[in-house]
Amino acid sequence: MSKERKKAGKSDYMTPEDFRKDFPILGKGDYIYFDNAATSQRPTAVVDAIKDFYENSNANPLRGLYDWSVDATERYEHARQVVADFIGAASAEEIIFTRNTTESMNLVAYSYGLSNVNEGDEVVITVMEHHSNILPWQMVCREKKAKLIYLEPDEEGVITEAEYKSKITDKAKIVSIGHVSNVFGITNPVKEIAAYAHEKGATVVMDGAQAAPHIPVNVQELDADFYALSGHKLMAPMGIGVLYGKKAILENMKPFLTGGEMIEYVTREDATYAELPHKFEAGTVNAAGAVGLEAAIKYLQKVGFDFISKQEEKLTVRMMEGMKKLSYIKIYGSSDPKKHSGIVTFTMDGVHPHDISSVLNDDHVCVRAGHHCAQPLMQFIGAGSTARASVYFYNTEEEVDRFLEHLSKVRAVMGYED
Amino acid sequence: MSKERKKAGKSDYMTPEDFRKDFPILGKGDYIYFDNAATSQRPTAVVDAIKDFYENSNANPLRGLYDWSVDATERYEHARQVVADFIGAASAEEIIFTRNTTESMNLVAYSYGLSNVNEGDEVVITVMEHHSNILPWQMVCREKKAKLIYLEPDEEGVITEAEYKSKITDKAKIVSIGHVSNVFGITNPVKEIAAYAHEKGATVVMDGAQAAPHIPVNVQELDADFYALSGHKLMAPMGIGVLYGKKAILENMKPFLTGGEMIEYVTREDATYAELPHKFEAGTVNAAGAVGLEAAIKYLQKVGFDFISKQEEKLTVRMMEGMKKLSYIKIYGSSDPKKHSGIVTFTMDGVHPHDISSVLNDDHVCVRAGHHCAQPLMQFIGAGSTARASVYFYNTEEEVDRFLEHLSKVRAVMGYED
Amino acid sequence: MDLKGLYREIVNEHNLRPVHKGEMENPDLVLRGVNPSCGDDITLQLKVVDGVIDDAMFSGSGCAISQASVDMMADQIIGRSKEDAIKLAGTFMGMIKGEIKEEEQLEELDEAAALQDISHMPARVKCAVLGWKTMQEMLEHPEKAGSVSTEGE
Amino acid sequence: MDLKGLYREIVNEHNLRPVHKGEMENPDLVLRGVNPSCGDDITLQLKVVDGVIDDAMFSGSGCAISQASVDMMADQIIGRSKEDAIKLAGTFMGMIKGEIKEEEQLEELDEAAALQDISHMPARVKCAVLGWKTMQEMLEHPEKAGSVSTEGE
Ligand SMILES: Cc1ncc(COP(=O)(O)O)c(C=O)c1O
Ligand SMILES: Cc1ncc(COP(=O)(O)O)c(C=O)c1O
Repeated sequence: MSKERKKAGKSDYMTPEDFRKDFPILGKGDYIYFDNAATSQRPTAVVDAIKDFYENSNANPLRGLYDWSVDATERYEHARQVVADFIGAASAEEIIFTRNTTESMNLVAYSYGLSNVNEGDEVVITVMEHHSNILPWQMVCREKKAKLIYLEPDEEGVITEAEYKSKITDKAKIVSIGHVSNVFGITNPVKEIAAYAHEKGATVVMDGAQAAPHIPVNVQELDADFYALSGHKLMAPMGIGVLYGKKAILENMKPFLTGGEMIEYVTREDATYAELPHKFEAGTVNAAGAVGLEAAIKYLQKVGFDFISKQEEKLTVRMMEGMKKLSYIKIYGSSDPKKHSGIVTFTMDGVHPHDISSVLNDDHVCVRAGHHCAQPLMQFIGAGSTARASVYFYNTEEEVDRFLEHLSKVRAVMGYED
Repeated sequence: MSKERKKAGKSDYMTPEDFRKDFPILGKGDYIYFDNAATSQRPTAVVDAIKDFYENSNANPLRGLYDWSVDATERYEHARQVVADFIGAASAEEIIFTRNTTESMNLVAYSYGLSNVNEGDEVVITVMEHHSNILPWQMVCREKKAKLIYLEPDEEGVITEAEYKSKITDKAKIVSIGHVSNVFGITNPVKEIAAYAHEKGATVVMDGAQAAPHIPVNVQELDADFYALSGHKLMAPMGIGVLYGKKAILENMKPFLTGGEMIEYVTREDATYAELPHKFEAGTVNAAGAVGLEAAIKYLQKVGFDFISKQEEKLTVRMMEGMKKLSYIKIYGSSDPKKHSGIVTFTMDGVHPHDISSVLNDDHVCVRAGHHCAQPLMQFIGAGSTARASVYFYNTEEEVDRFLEHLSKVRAVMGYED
Repeated sequence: MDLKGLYREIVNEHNLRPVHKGEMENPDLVLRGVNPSCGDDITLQLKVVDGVIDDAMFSGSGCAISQASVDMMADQIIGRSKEDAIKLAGTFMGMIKGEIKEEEQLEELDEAAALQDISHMPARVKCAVLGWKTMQEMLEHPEKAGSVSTEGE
Repeated sequence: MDLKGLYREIVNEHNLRPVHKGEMENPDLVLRGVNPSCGDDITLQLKVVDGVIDDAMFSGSGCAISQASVDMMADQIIGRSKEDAIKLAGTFMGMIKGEIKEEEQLEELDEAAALQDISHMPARVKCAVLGWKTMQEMLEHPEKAGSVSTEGE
């Protein structure tokens, strides 16, 4: 390796083509997949890991004393350790496997929220949150007669210090913030908000669904009390998610779902619960899903966050520059493409987002249209619905160019003569 | 096909060998897998279905307007219809995808139980239930100051008519019964109990985790108000389960988990919910898991319940006859092998079940030992722990013979001179 | 399916230059119809004289398909009896669900039959049927169809 | 690992003919130790004179490995100082976890070192360490170790 090359860093010499071959679906037809914020694609390594689990160590983990079950248990718990290391948890006990971010949030809301929020207290979120980080808190506030407070971003999509310092008060019991917005793509100042919220005595929950696939996460550095993420957004199988919680907090929480695998003793009247993390994992676990998640994390680490962010940036800059040339397009969030985590949400004068998406689909371009599970944000920005193109490291500049080409023709298809 | 052959029925000419080749794990080494009641093995068709989903139509279902997402949605909803047909539901809307039976039961307990059980009411279960069908009701009864009533089986493992008629009274709001016991293997008279419970005005929940893999289920004939099952016990992937509920009941229930995909409108203060079944499926769904479940059901139907029960019966008769020759072994439940659904739970004088399982594992025989997530039943039968061998249609008589051979040597290994 | 052709040939005309869009004075029946997942949100207004639809108008916003479909529908139902209009809604929805395919039946729908291809686009079915469903609902359950001022909120 | 060999050579003897099983009269320390998942349930009783373990006995039931392990443990700790016994528990648990492998250190454990192979059987680790954990717990937290009659319930 030459000196320059070493200095430049590995990621300067990698290209999406190095990875696209690992994703069979990307090689099929001429589809441009720009809905990565909804779910990512899965590399062969992930599907192979699932297959390998079922073909070599399939048994019900955690209880069996025979080889296959011991093996299944070890693979399951190994995956837990890999997740713990991936997000910088102090120990694997702090990692609870769930189905997705939504379930993780509900676990916190039901098990921690309902027990710790009282009448007159406040729960603070932002107007940018995904429904998964809104509805559970509406439930808690309704049940407990507490107040749900919304932080609002400025025109660039930023939650300013003035904003959060004026709204997080001593009454706040829980502050729950998205780490990266799935509409603006902006990274919220969760570390700063956590520090301030902790000063005020609140517990801090972070929704990492959109962050974990794109930026390195260290829950201890962020000082998150809880952190949630979904496997399917970072190339893992569907059906596996994560809730991180600080040990001291998890230990004092009631279980949420109850049943097999999460108990010590059960009598006709009562039960005592297993230790962490099992206390929160009721029923037969999704071991194959966890093993798939481990494979996805390892793949992601092989690609490296360095390359991921460089490639996303390159594509986003190109995309936003191209879109700015189309005067009838409005882009939401920051004017700086580097602050978009590969997510570009936009509207087009006179064309409903659903029509944009349908017309683009005719050209095999996959973008999302709708409220992106963030209706309060749609109401805030005054758009009933928006279109969203979101890229990942395996997307290419050539795809962006083709997307722009097709996009520039949508208004003509819709009958406008620009 | 000869006349006799036709008359005899297809299943008389099938053998486990016709199917074992579809299960790669069964061909690896000389392991005898007799822990099928904990989880089944998966045929290649199931893993292939998952792979095919990820390689050809992977996208976030239910919201996207582009081809892949539409495709993913159709496959997901098609799986729902297959499940509906499999258990005889009136419509696919009555099928909710969950992670497993445990989550299904918790959904019923939290969403229906907490809203419909009141102080002084009774919830009736049996002492044979799996923890998943005990703990959620303990929670409901604790929260609502209701009483949890346990039906008890006779020495043959039977819940008699006298028993259930004396304990299900007008006070019963919910009667929740396992269709097939995971310890005794016995099929409970759920249809008769449901009829009686309905007369008394109770809502009837059935835990079908052990039934669905072994016997044809028709929820309408059984008149179940709710019916729960786990995919992983009938050859589907881990991480996918089912809750059936009668439409009229589901429509009147509050959602359980909240977040994306299950709403109509969300404002800062409140939300309205999507129609059935989506109201109960919060967050990104496990579409690949559902597609895997469909493949498993189709495989199961290809094998046929006829063959499944014939083969299970053949193996269970052979196993119990062999075990009866070992005077130090005690078998629990019915003395009739045909009533065991392939499940034989036993103890051995002077040898702890964990030692039985470990010693058998040395000979590559996989059986379970412990409380089988049914501690109240263990307390009832006066055994702290038992061993359990459970077969499925892909197991062979030769495996049973080898199992018996190894079993007969356990006491010698443990230092007894019989 | 060539969606672009559909837009160009049929949808755009009705979407960009709808004939029946606007507010009707003193409508007899008014009902709001909404597709939560898309944000399509229309208010349909009918004037009914002696059981015959004398005029139909709509206001609101939505995607091109929903707007064009309701405009085409208005064309088709004006002058029909209530019963006829309800029957026509059944035909339209049957067509969109892919259940009705016979030319003869579809002819009844006249220009609206052009949306037949939507049956291959499950994600857009809701858009295409919104107007028809709202019309059917208000004719079958006139008690739900109040005045603009209360329902149009 | 040849588990059968382990049973035959070491475990069975202590399981079937334990030397230290029974009820002690007037023990100084008593603590119950339980493995919920297996049902191993022992009550360990110690007599401590001048900081030295004078006698050790256990009652209760469980699998052969848990029973044999606690019996062997009693052999090893009688005559040792409390500090020494605690240290030995650390060595035993280190061995079972696969962290301590040096012959020299393991020699300290004498016969109990025979359980080293359990480190390859994660499902049985809990059984092997139950007695040792209970002993360590009661010596480090004597306040938890009441009399048989109250703790043995
Ligand atoms: C009768 C019965 N009910 C419920 C369950 C729980 O199933 P799961 O662990 O898949 O939730 C099981 C299996 O463990 C079972 O056998
Ligand atoms: C920011 C954010 N939070 C939460 C979610 C919910 O994730 P899931 O649907 O996997 O539960 C998503 C994705 O849809 C998201 O983008």
